[in-house]
Amino acid sequence: MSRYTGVTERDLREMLDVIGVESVDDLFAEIPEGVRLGRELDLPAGRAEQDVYEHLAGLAGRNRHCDEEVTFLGAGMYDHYVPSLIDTLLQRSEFLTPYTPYQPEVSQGGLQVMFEFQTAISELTGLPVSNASVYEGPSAVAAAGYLAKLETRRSKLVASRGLHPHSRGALRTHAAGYGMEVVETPLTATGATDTDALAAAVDDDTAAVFVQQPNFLGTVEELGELTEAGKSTGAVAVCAADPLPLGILRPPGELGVDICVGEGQTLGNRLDFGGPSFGFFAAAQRFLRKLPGRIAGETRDVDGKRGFVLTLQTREQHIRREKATHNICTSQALNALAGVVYLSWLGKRGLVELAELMLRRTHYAREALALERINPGPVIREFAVRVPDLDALFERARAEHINPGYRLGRDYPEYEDGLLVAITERRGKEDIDRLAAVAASVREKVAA
Amino acid sequence: MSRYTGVTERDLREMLDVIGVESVDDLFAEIPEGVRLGRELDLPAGRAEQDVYEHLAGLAGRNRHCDEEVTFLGAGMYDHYVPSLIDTLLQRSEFLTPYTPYQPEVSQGGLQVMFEFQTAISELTGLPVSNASVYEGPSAVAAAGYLAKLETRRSKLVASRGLHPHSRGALRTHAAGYGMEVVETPLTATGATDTDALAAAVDDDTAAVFVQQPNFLGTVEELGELTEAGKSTGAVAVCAADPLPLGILRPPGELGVDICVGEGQTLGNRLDFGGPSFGFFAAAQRFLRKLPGRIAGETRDVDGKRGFVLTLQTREQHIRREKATHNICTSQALNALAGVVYLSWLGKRGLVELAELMLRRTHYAREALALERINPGPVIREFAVRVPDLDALFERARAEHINPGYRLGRDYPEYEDGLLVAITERRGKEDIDRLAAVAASVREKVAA
Amino acid sequence: MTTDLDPRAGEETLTIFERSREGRRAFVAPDCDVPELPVEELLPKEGVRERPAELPEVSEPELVRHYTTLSSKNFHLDEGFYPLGSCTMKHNPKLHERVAALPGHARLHPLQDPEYAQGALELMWRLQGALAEVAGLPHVSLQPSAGSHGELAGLLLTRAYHEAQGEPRTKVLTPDTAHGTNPATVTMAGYQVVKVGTAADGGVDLDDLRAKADADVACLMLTNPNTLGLFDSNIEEIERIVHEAGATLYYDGANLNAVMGIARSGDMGFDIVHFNLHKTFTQPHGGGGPGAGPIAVSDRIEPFLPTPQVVRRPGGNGSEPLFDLDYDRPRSIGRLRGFHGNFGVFVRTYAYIRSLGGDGLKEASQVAVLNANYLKALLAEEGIAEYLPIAFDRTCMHEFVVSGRGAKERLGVKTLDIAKRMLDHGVHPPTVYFPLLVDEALMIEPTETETKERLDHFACVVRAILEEAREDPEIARGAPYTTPVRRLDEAGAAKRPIVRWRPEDEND
Amino acid sequence: MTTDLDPRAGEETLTIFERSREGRRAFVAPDCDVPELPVEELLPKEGVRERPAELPEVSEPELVRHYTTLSSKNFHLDEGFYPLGSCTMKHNPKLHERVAALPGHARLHPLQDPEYAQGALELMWRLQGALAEVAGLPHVSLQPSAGSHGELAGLLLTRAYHEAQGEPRTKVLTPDTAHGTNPATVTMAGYQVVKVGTAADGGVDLDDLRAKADADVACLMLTNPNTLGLFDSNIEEIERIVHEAGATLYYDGANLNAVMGIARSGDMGFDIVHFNLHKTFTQPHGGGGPGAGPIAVSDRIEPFLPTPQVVRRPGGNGSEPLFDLDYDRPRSIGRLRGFHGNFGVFVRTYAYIRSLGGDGLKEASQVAVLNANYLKALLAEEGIAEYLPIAFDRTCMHEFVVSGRGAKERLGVKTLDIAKRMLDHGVHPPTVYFPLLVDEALMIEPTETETKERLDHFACVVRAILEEAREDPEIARGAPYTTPVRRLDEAGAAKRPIVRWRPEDEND
Ligand SMILES: Cc1ncc(COP(=O)(O)O)c(C=O)c1O
Ligand SMILES: Cc1ncc(COP(=O)(O)O)c(C=O)c1O
Repeated sequence: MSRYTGVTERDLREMLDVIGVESVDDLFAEIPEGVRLGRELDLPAGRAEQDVYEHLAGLAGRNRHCDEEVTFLGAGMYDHYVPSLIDTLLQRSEFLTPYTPYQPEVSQGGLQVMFEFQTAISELTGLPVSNASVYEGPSAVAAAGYLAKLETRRSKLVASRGLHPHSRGALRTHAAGYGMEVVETPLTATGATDTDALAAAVDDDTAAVFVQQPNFLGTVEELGELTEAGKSTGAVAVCAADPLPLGILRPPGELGVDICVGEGQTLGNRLDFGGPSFGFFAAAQRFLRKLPGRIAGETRDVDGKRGFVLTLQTREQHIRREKATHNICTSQALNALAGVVYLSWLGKRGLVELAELMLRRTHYAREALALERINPGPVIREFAVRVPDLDALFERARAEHINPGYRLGRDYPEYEDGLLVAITERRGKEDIDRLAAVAASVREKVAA
Repeated sequence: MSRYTGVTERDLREMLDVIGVESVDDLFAEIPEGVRLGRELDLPAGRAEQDVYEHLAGLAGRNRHCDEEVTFLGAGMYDHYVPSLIDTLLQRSEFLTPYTPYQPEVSQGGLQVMFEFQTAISELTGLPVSNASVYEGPSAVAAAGYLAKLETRRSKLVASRGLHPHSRGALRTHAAGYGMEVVETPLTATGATDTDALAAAVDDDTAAVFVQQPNFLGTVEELGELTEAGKSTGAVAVCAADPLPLGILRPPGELGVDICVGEGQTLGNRLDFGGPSFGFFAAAQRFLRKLPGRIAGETRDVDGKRGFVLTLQTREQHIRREKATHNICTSQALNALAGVVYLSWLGKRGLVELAELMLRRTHYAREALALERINPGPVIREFAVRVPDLDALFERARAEHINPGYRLGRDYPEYEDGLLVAITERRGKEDIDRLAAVAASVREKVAA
Repeated sequence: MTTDLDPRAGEETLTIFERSREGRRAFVAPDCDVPELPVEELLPKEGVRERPAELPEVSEPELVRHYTTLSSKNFHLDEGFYPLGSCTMKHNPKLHERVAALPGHARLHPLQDPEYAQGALELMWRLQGALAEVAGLPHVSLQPSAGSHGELAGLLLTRAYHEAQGEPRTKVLTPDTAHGTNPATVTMAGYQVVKVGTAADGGVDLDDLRAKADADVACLMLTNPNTLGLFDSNIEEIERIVHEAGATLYYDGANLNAVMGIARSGDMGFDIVHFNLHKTFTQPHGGGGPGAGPIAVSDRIEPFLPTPQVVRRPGGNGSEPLFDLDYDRPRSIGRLRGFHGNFGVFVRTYAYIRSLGGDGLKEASQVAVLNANYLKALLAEEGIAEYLPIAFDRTCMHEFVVSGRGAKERLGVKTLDIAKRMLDHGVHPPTVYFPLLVDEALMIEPTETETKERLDHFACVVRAILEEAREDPEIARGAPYTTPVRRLDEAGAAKRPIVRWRPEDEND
Repeated sequence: MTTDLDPRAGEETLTIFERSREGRRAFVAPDCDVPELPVEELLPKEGVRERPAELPEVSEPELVRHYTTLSSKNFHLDEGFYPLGSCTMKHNPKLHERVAALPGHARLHPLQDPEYAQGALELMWRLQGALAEVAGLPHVSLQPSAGSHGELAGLLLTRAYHEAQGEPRTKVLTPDTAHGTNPATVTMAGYQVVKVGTAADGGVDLDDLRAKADADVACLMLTNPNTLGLFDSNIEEIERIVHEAGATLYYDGANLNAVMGIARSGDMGFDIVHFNLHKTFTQPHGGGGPGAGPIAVSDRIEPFLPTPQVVRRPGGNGSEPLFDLDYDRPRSIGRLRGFHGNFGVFVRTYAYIRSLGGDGLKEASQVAVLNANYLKALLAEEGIAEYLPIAFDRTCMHEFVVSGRGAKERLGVKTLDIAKRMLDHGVHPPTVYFPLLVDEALMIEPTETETKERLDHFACVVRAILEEAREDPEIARGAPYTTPVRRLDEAGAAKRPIVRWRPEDEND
């Protein structure tokens, strides 16, 4: 099955001759007997490309994807339209196959993309500096916690239950590593972060405070008040933000937030059953030399020509090793490219138009469903409602190839009968009305 | 809806100013009132990319394609596996978007591809010269007729009924233009071209004789004998060949054929409901300066560097105008690229392996179907059988998502109950056995 | 192993055949799951190859690298300005590639039963309607494979029409500025070419037309705007003259990008028009195809249209109408090609029309004409106009022609040299030496998808080349310098044509 | 408007923000089909933006040209030799992109109910099995996002394991040749790094290891073959020492490409291994990701694996087994990230494993090692070896390290200069200045998908550079000359960092 190697019999003879060994096996002489596998790997035999394609297509065919149902499922990843030019660009070998740009003279394409990505994220978040990407949303939250630890030397992290459950989970897992405790603060009766409870949890040993905008239920948080409360003892204010609503929401940077991270899937990336996408990481100027991961900087070459390089590498693991600001090496460059191309495709006015369309449809959907509201206040992109008979709703919706949303009970015992409904530019009035009709039929069934 | 144009209000003012007119309408002043449309075009309004995608995906979803049924339908286009690297290469802007290579210094990629394509087609057909492509198979047959007219100044064309019905149709239509008569000669009782009838039809006014290998029924013709018979009075011997079987069949060039043309869809191209694909056109050395369309030639640049150019352009319409050897300008360059990449992907041994696999499976299928044979002799790729109750066969096959093949009665009244069954490397034993089972059930039904 | 500066120098240009090494492979055959009978048992002895075709033996990595590296030697539309006159090098929207690749399109067999191909047939039927509306001619055939093939169809229809009237006629009129495919088509359709002169204002010479439009003329082939980029405002008079002579009027639709939604060939009295979907409707040019040349015709020509035609049959019991292929066309000229046309091209064209809508198509033409007139004005400025004078000083449509006569006479620099020097500035030259009417012609068509900055930059490039030529004409004469190869010996290639690689070549 | 020879010189490098022109657009919003209530009615006043984000305003053609032109400035794997040590730049098969793009994969929501995602869950489950077999460790978690993330997971598992034994332990041993991510991970996991020395033969200094492997050591992180490209034949002794100290043994799988099907980390006694799917298993590197770093662990570590885990539950009434996500893992270290890992990467890896099968994976390692030893032998020839002596003169595995000490001392040309000069010869330099142990290191990993001709050509390039440097060292010191930009001021970029474009920058 050597379609990917090119050693002919003649090559083999000549190469062994030059090396000065009899056979390829001789090259493995230094591997002690005891650790040699000494048998074939127990794996299915290699197959022709067409057979592998059939097998993979068969597996793919057993998944119900977003073009086969009308989905209101969100909870962190969303069914947005990805413009065709993104795949056209990402499939170019010039973007798809290079390594991290260690030789800048032959990587100006990748480095300028990083620089433009950093600019776009800074504009969205209202914070002056951004790195070139981290893995995804939840681990970006964990990375912010680590930065706060290095910055404040304190040991407590305060996180609102408004944060995505996966963000809170990743934060706890990483914090166990870097020796910090995570304290969660509750939501109010109307599904917003409880400012007072947050203020109460913050003390002199609090390194960072975490809120999410909009929060997991879709509530538009009072970010200004929350940040003020959180920073009362000098903690780092971290906001996990959904990038598209930032088209019309006040940028976290303008509300006292120190670090704004978030999930980048909605910016021109695939759902891909949860990854790969990218995380973004923007911060106040003073954190520039503490940022995790790659950063591209503008400079000039010997002829005075404009160019870009990886900069401030002394923060990174390949230079500072055990004193690095983070252990990340390979990150999400190709997915970040999709992000900046998508933001340029939307453009200055397009982002506003898309965010406003989502805002209005979210509002329309909540009205149309006419179910009891868990977060009656302002919402964007998502909202939570109580459903008298969730199983019935799912069953009837499924019958009409509708996926009604996320069962909140999986992560929030307090919302056992809660349904999280997500809205994108792909969910038109017609789709929403069909969901509303199903909801109505369930309501009547329960009422009858 | 100006996502594809970029004239801002400021640009418009500045440009009108430089031109010296008040408005864009002024630029159309010379169009007489009587021919101005003066109303909106009656077309559906422009839509956002995502809406156009939905509409096109909706239309595509109403077609049953080759991944949704096991198809034995052939008759000129076949369900072969296209390796992934072909789309990867064809979607590169560097191949997809340039025009015909009029400026060779910046078109060496396209010109070298044409040169390599010409080499591969010459190797397949056993003829020394080939052009860079024509539209598709049937119009390539018509182009061969035109070349024979220019070459011999005679007025009759003799074509076996073994030729694809579309080739005979296109030949008749074009011949009506260039003033030639087409005489068809019959098949024998065993579905092969009747050599004697062919010899009889050929006379001193015959410009060209046309046969197909394998013929429309899949019969492997006695090409040597037919060519000899056809050339008895100096006519040009034209063979329309299926390229993949040429992997193991004797090349037409070695059997006295002067011109070998054919359909290129099976060489790495899509089915695409009939097009675009490409036609190939190879010929004996003496016809080099009479070939239709583009030809790439090897040469050197001023520094002695190897390069390629469009050559012998004096044959072509943009130079010789009314004395051109053919009126073709835009041809099938991108599809021909897929053809040469596919042939290089198969490679010297792969083409033989693929052709042998098709030969053996064709034989196996004919045996398994156990139906009365219209062409009992040697067959490759396709074979014709009589089916007692064709409608029943189609009905039962359809129920199992099998498309049993082509109803010969559509083009051959003499085979009213005939079924043409096509075999490719995608039709494995399992598929063939399922078709055989359906055929058996129909046989029993008729027998009962 | 040379050690000079050019990284590519070390690696002589190799064809894929010269990269072949016995034993390498990219293809792995699927297992043979049927009895492996010897070939001799299944084929007649003398019908079998003695030696395999000498195709290359390469691994997938080397195959991909070979063609990827080759592609990077091509100038292309997603890189820079490509103002090839009469080719309409407008942006190829990327949505079109995605919808064309949908399996429902790309994997659909042409002979699939119509009831399982309703999506494809409806798309073709709707495209026919849209093209009819744009052309102003009611009946459309999508079958012709490109513009030239559409021209041939047009003249075969003209022949069938005249023969049905009992007058076979022998001549076809074409303006001397016509594209080479027009006269080539006339000959191929068995007619005799008669050239019609061009008047001082660049339009058809009406007197010459009246003189030549006799009873033996079957058809006048015209494109309006013409290949000088000028709209022939005498079109109504031309139509009258031709129709009075009993001839048909054929419209070469290559220049349609100037007048979409503004003027329609049907309203100009044309009987037959071909479209170039790879020009006006964004099918990518692919290095020389594929394209498509559908035709729209008037009522009197309809009966002769090629077979099959896509039709909509009224649904039986009120069900959805059935789209179908109609083969029952007794007076049709018959088939032009295999199956029913370049469907993949129709998908892209239809996506373009549904993306822009009527007002979007009209806006495209308006901006194409605006951009052409703006660039013409920039090139009319001092420092350029003296060397590249405009051929006809009138408002142009989507393209305009300048003459390199000034540069040749004053600077000793031919249009060819100017074009080659442009290659060093990262722009593709305009069409050169066409139409033949204009000495040292440069035909410039910017299209609507270029920005003002690109047009300004092109004018700067032209100005810089002329300035440089004033100081040292040798530079342009030796250009290009920065391209993968420099000027090539085209004469030698024609004298001793090498049109394929040969194994024995390897050692010469 | 400069008129010098470089076609690109005329066009200063512009960011997409500087190409923006007010009013241009590529995005057309779908119609608003719900009541257009004013934003103020739906959002709190102070929560709304005052001014829109300054994103660029460009049309689709300009957007595509901007990024296509940028891409052509990148050296890439489908262009030439890319021997970056420890990065395994092997060919990325194109089949993998096709299957990854299937809607059943690319368009599948991560929270889709398991019964509607059986294809994806089965693929993950089968991949877990295959990786377990390759690693020789039974339990696999696919969740880590890259190698470093896998390392962190490994040390968090180690922490959980030791805490469960009641001994928290504080130190982690890493060889001084370890990749920078190892020590960085140790710190991030709250441990203290203790470096272990390297013996003369390039393997772990056993005495130093014995001295440092005390009861406070939680884990030894090792990669075998190591970053010098040498297989540490004392691995069984190392395993004994570490396990006797009660520590876990962590295997950095970045160098797995040398030993697939030949030697397995599980059989070497490792407890935890991470894979770099973007190295060994062909996930394209994408300019710095995405990748994936799944881990395989021994029985004693399994309980602590991240949540959720992909499991196969026995089907109910004999029906198909249900593949599912298991969240009920009481002793798990919890989540490392969102959802369940980089599924798109798993699709490509799984396609690779099913394409090659066991014997194909083994052949890949054998050829990778053959190619490395062959290239090492070529560089050991006279005219090269004096300047670039091999660091450890032993049979190497998939990579080897040479030292630029000879060139520095004899020619006054540093490894950096040699690397930059390689750029002018159309090859990508090896990894430079790593591992730190070797002075002026050049770490060369050819991989199995390169041909003998490419290795010969690379040796010629090295020889030519050294020959040239003997005559004129200045040439290498000033290299590169033919790249889009020449050497860049990295110091300046760090001193006055400019990490984003600013509107006002336009006029400075
Ligand atoms: C004016 C004109 N007419 C006809 C044609 C022929 O069209 P095609 O190349 O599609 O055959 C062209 C093509 O360049 C043209 O420019
Ligand atoms: C030896 C070694 N270990 C670990 C890593 C880190 O892997 P990743 O880049 O996937 O985080 C690398 C990456 O280059 C490496 O070479």
